[in-house]
Amino acid sequence: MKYGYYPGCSLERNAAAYHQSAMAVAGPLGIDLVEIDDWNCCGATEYFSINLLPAYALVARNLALAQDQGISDQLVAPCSACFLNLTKTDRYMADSPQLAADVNEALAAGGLHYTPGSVRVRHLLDIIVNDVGYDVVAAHVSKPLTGLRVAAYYGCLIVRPGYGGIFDDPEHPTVMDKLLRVLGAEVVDFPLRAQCCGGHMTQISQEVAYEMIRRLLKNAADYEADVIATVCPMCQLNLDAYQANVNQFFKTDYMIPVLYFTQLMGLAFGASPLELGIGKEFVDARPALSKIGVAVPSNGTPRKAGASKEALPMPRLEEERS
Amino acid sequence: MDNSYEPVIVGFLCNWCSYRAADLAGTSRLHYAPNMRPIRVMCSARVEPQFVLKALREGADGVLIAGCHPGECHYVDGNIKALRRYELLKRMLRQLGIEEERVQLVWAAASEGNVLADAVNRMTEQLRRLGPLRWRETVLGGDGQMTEYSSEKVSKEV
Amino acid sequence: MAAKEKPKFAMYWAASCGGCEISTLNIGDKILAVGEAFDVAFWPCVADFKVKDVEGYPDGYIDLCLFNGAIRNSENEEMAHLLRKKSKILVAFGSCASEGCIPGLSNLTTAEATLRAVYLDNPSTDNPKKTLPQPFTKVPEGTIQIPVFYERVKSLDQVVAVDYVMPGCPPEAHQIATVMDAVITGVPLPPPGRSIIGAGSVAVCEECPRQKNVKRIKRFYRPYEITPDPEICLLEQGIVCMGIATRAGCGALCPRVNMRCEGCYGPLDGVEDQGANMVAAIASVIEEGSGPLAGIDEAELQRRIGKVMDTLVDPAGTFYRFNMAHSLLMRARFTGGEVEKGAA
Amino acid sequence: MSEERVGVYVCHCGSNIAGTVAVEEVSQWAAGLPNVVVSRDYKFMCSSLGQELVEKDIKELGLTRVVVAACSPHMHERTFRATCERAGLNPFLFEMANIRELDSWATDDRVAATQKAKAMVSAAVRRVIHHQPLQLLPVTINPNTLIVGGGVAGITAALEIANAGYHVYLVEREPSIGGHMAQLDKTFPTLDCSACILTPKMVDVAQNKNITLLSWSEVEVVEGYIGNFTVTVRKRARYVNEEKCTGCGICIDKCPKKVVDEVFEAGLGYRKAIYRPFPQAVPKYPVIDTASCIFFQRGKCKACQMFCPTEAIDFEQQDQILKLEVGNIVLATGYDTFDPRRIPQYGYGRLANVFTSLEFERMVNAAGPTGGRIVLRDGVTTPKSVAIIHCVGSRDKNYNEHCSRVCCMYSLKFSHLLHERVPDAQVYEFYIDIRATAKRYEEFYHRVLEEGTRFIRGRVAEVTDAARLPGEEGKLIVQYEDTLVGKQRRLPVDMVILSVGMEARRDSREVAQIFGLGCEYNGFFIERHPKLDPVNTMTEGIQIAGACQGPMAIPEAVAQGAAAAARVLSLITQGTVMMEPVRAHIDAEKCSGCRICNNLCPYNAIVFHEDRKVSEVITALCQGCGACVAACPSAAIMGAHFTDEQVMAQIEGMLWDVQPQIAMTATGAE
Amino acid sequence: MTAYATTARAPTFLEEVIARTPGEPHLERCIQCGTCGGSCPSGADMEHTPRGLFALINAGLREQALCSNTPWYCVSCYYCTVRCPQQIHITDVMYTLKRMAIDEGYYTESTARDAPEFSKTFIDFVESNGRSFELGLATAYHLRYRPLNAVGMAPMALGMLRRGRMDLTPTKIKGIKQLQAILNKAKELGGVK
Repeated sequence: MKYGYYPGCSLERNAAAYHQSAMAVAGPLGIDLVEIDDWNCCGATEYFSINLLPAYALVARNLALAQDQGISDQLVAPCSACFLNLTKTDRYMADSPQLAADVNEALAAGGLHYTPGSVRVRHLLDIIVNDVGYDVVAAHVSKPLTGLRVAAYYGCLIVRPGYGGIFDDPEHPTVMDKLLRVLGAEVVDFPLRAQCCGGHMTQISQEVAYEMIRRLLKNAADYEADVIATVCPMCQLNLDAYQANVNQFFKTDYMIPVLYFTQLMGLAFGASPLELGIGKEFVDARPALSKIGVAVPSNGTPRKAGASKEALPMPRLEEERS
Repeated sequence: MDNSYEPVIVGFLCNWCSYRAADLAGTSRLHYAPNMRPIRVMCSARVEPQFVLKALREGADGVLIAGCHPGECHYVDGNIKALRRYELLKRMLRQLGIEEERVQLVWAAASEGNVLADAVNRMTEQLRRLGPLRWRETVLGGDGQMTEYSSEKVSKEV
Repeated sequence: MAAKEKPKFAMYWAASCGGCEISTLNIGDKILAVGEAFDVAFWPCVADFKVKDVEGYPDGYIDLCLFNGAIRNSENEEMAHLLRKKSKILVAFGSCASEGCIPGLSNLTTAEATLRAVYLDNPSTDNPKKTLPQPFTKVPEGTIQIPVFYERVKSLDQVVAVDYVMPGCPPEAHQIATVMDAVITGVPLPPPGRSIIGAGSVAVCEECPRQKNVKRIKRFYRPYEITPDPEICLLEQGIVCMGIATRAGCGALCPRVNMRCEGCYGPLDGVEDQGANMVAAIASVIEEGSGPLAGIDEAELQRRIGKVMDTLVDPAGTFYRFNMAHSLLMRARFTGGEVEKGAA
Repeated sequence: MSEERVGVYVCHCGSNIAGTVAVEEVSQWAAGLPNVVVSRDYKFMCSSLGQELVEKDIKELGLTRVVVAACSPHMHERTFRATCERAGLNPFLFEMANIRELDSWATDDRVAATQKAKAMVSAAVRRVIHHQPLQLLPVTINPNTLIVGGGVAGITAALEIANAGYHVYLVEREPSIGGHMAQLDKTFPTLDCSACILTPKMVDVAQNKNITLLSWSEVEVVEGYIGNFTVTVRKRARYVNEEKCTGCGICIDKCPKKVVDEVFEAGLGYRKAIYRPFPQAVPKYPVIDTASCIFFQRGKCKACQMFCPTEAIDFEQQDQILKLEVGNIVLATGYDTFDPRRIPQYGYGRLANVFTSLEFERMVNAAGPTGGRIVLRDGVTTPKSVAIIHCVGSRDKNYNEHCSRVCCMYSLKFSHLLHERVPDAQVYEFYIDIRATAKRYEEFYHRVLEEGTRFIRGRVAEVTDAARLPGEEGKLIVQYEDTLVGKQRRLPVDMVILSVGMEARRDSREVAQIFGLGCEYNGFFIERHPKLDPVNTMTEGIQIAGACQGPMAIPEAVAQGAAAAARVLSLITQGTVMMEPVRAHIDAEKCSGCRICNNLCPYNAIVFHEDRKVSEVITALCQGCGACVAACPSAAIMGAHFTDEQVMAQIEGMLWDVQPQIAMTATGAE
Repeated sequence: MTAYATTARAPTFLEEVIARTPGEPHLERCIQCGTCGGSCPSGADMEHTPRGLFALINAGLREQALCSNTPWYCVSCYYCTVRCPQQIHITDVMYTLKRMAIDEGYYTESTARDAPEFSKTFIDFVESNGRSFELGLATAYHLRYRPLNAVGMAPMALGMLRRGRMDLTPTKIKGIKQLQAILNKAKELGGVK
């Protein structure tokens, strides 16, 4: 399967590990990621705050490039923020002919034109679980992550607001949980799975940002997660690089490594930690990873109603029903 | 486009859904373009393509056919028959040089006064942009004209 | 004692192929009876008359005038007015005169495009100077005038009042014979005013021997695409047979030989537009869209139905093969540069 | 040129029309239209004076056609037809132009409105000239009635009709009648015990000679029309012989298989594989749920059969298909409660101590799974703090836009019951608006306020078990904005109750199709008129009652049940109804037997005569949609009151002002 | 609101905000339920909850609304947007308010006055390189606006460098001229500078 690939600024450097591991797993899974030539920044969450039309134009240039370079009608973005901006621009241009016209007038200044809908933007997680599928992934697992307690952390923009079409529940996503289970990991309940990592608040109000990060770390710790798995460079940065600051700020001592889901896939596929960029994280992942293969009995807080004799039945969830 | 031009739309409304939707739009005082002139039929399936052509020839700039949503037709599936005819008629009108916007089929349930009002507004806007049809004058008119054909005029196009 | 004056007969040929004339001669020896019964006052195709002769006649001099051919140019129209003036009974004879027929199909394009096709674009035409017929041409001797080519083809009744219409392309010889008999033997004709003579009052299906069942059409076929079952209604097999919307009188000639009815006898009483009625009729019996509808995806349904309709190539040309000039819209509309689109 | 003498009457409707349309101008202009002999405008045409005006003109001026330009024909067509009839003019020689709903009320552009009014009047005038005198078709009413749904609305309707001495078939999908009301504990605001007031009525149904109760049954097909419906009902196999069963209940005690009762106990309690939803069930006969019955699943057990004293258990029993002949139908199919699993952030299904309001009703019910004890999911712990969340799945465009109308009140009731049963518990009500809009509701609200419930204005954002702050561990944390303070807050509680709203039945659209009804966007059935005809439907002979028409509380449902019954009774006592003569007719002379029309009739009213090779419309079955009329390629089918001539003339009239009406074919005038 | 509900009077502040937001944000629908305020991850630290802010807008209290730190504390998590029972595009409205605050110079009053500076610094790099440049961003922004923090942030920056997670020099895209042409045209069209 051939896809256009939009790494986004983060994956060039600060999230290079994400890029490396993505490539490392893409190969075996038959995902051919072809980077679009000369792409530019998506504007993150900043550009829309300053100036509307240029913000759309900035993103639209990438869409236009993807469209013209004709690698594939699908464009994969591993970064949730990029994913949002690309899908949002495409969607809004489609919904508002006026906006489409303006953006295209701007693009014309650079000799480009983008027809809304001509490129379908997808998140890396989406294509791995939906285009490749759990079975194929399972087939590649040579070193199951047995015993590794992982908190699947989705963050916001991959599931909300769903401009690119909803591929998982915006409030309680589960696809990464399934994926990690396929890898053999023990996926812990993680109620805050889709809560915000603080985004750019680290730059604006550290108090606010640190509190958001703390909540997530606490929740992961409560469920005794060895590792937090992420799908977004921003989430990784905030939870990982700022973990020390948070500890300092709240007098806590969290030491939870934050890895990209692709890194965990790579490990399960038997790739070497090095080629997966493991070691670039601030909170050392090695102690946690040393557990792999060693089944540690869980004593994490159970979250189901005690099945005592008097106990009242629990309402069943969709998945249990089917 | 001459702004003084106001399109005239002949609307065929089915008795059970769309006509009641129009009634509801009125009772709830939804103001919409006064350009649609309503004709009540029992079901959108009663609307003959003949009626549409007749309206267009007699000077309508557009024709709106409104019925119940598929699955909600008072006569089970009359609206599906209307839809089938509309799809074929549309293709024939294309050949006769009539823009697609001039003949439209919409679904409006009895509770959807706003849907009907919006449809009329939308269509009125589209027809404003398209300009008048005025079939007799612009298409048939000038009976027995003595036009001369200048070979230059034609050869230029050749 | 003067011999009783024979009634006067005229037959004129405007924009048409001449088939009507041949069909008239096809009535066989009855033609002699016609000769017996009438004095021919004007019949360019069989005897040498000049327009001057006709202009010389007193008004209403001609008792029966069969006018075939459509009104394509100014000459056709002038003759129509002249013959109307000079005739007691004016019959729009054949499909061209009564509804425009094949010439009428040019109403799906512009006069200009028609001329261009004939004088410029036609591969067998050698016209380096790109000369086109001009109504008025100056020559040393003065100005030469030829008929003006009209923008659209009209039926006879669109330029003069018509007493009777005799449909068909051409009218079947036996039909002509019966009408002639009637006229000669003085059987009273129906009240004049575009009344139909020499044809049936029900659709072709009445005369068609094929087995007719409840209709559920999956898709349409052009005649060359399938070999139809010779026993079963062609329409049921997806062939766009116009028989259901066409006046009988021909004896269902085409369907009898596995060919779809093309509709030359025109629409039935009470039908204003043959094509529109075909649309209504056959679109209604498409299979697509039957079945449970609750919670159906409306756009998807419309798309599926549309796909079936796409298999019906050139609806206008098919439904209006003979009736275009006499249909409700009468011709296609051109807002510029759409000639190709229009000319199906 | 036609000889008809037309009278035109333009109504002011006070200022409703005259406010936007220049009515005098329209009527003066109409006077100049061909065939119009008189044209008047009047304040209220529908008033007796207005009608007398018309009658007088018909008699004195010899009008042969009448046009009234006023409101919607759905409003007053019948009125003016009657007017014409009184003056000796066939009622169908009348036409109405709707210049109110479709004109004066839909715009404020006086010029455009007046022009549109003229168009509609000229259209009506040209049309009415082509009208033909028609006679209404009398239809005799079968005195039997079908009632679908045995909730409180259906029960009420059934008893009203049966007590009037007519026969009723009451079809109920579940094993017992009673509906949602039977599940409730107390009813607001009076706090009577729901079961105590309902069961007597249920017993009346069981004992009433005029009622045939078909429980555990569903309607599959409805054919025919008002007065003469044929209804196909599937009576599902109970596997219990109703002749022999005494309802002693031994089989239930002996049944070894216990399953969660998703229906009556709302998933909070258990029942056996052979069961009776609740002790006072009507009918008293149990049913075997084959999906969980050990015998049906594994082929052995038969405990029930072994212990049944009357050998009533019959594993061989088959579904029965019944054909019922009825004249009227009342639909009282009720509602479904919103499934809060659709709002994951409220945690229902994931967080043990989040309950739905229906679960709570069962919990507080003395006959319920906990015998009325208010406890957490563990079945023992009594909650010390309870949050009740309003508008769950209601007033929310993502789920149901409508307000479910009952949640506010039952939530208040819950507060009261909590205070009563767990005096030291702190109760919080999270609301957007408190809607206490009926008799004694507001008073009840005040009472609950005084009982110490804390009301917090703010729609809850999420319920989580992820502790963030000290004191939150092991609790459910409700996160919300206190909108009156303007601050985001977190509140740890032991129990959360979701006040779920009312929705249309999941299968309401399918049901609507079976009975030929319309559905609102949200699936509730559409009434004929929201104000003036709330229980009647667009389909003659079919009434709707209760929450299948929209969210409502018990009193309204009961009132509607009775109203529907009154409707039915008036039809039965009339014996016959007159039906619109809008029907299709095939002119055998013109029919070529092409058979295009044969499969177009949804009521199979068109038959083909092989011998004569012509098709024919069975008038009694025809409903007048006109699908066949439009389809007939040789114009052999005539649609009474909607003929081609009439519609074509109407089209010309509508376009009177658009362009000169050049003659398209030359006339005699040379 | 149909195209026919025309009005002569000057637009209210609410109408302005709606007009300056792409698509149909439906802010006029707000029923003040507070779902947004309850859902917002940074809601506890906002001067006004989103709902509160909308009340100010509806009341036409322009200055108070545009001086509020609320939009700047929005982390674009879209919880409010997906949960809003009236389907109001809240996140988009926040972006609009940020732009209005900048255009009308109100943000300098805001307690979050640094935020726009951060955004600006960020896009300065994007506009001159086509890609973002974390080191540059961090240093430029922190040194310029929060020198004290810069010190606190130093160890992290070093850590980033040590782990090869930060470049010392910005990457420039080839088509930077093209990009700038596009952005300039867009600014010209957008009217906002």
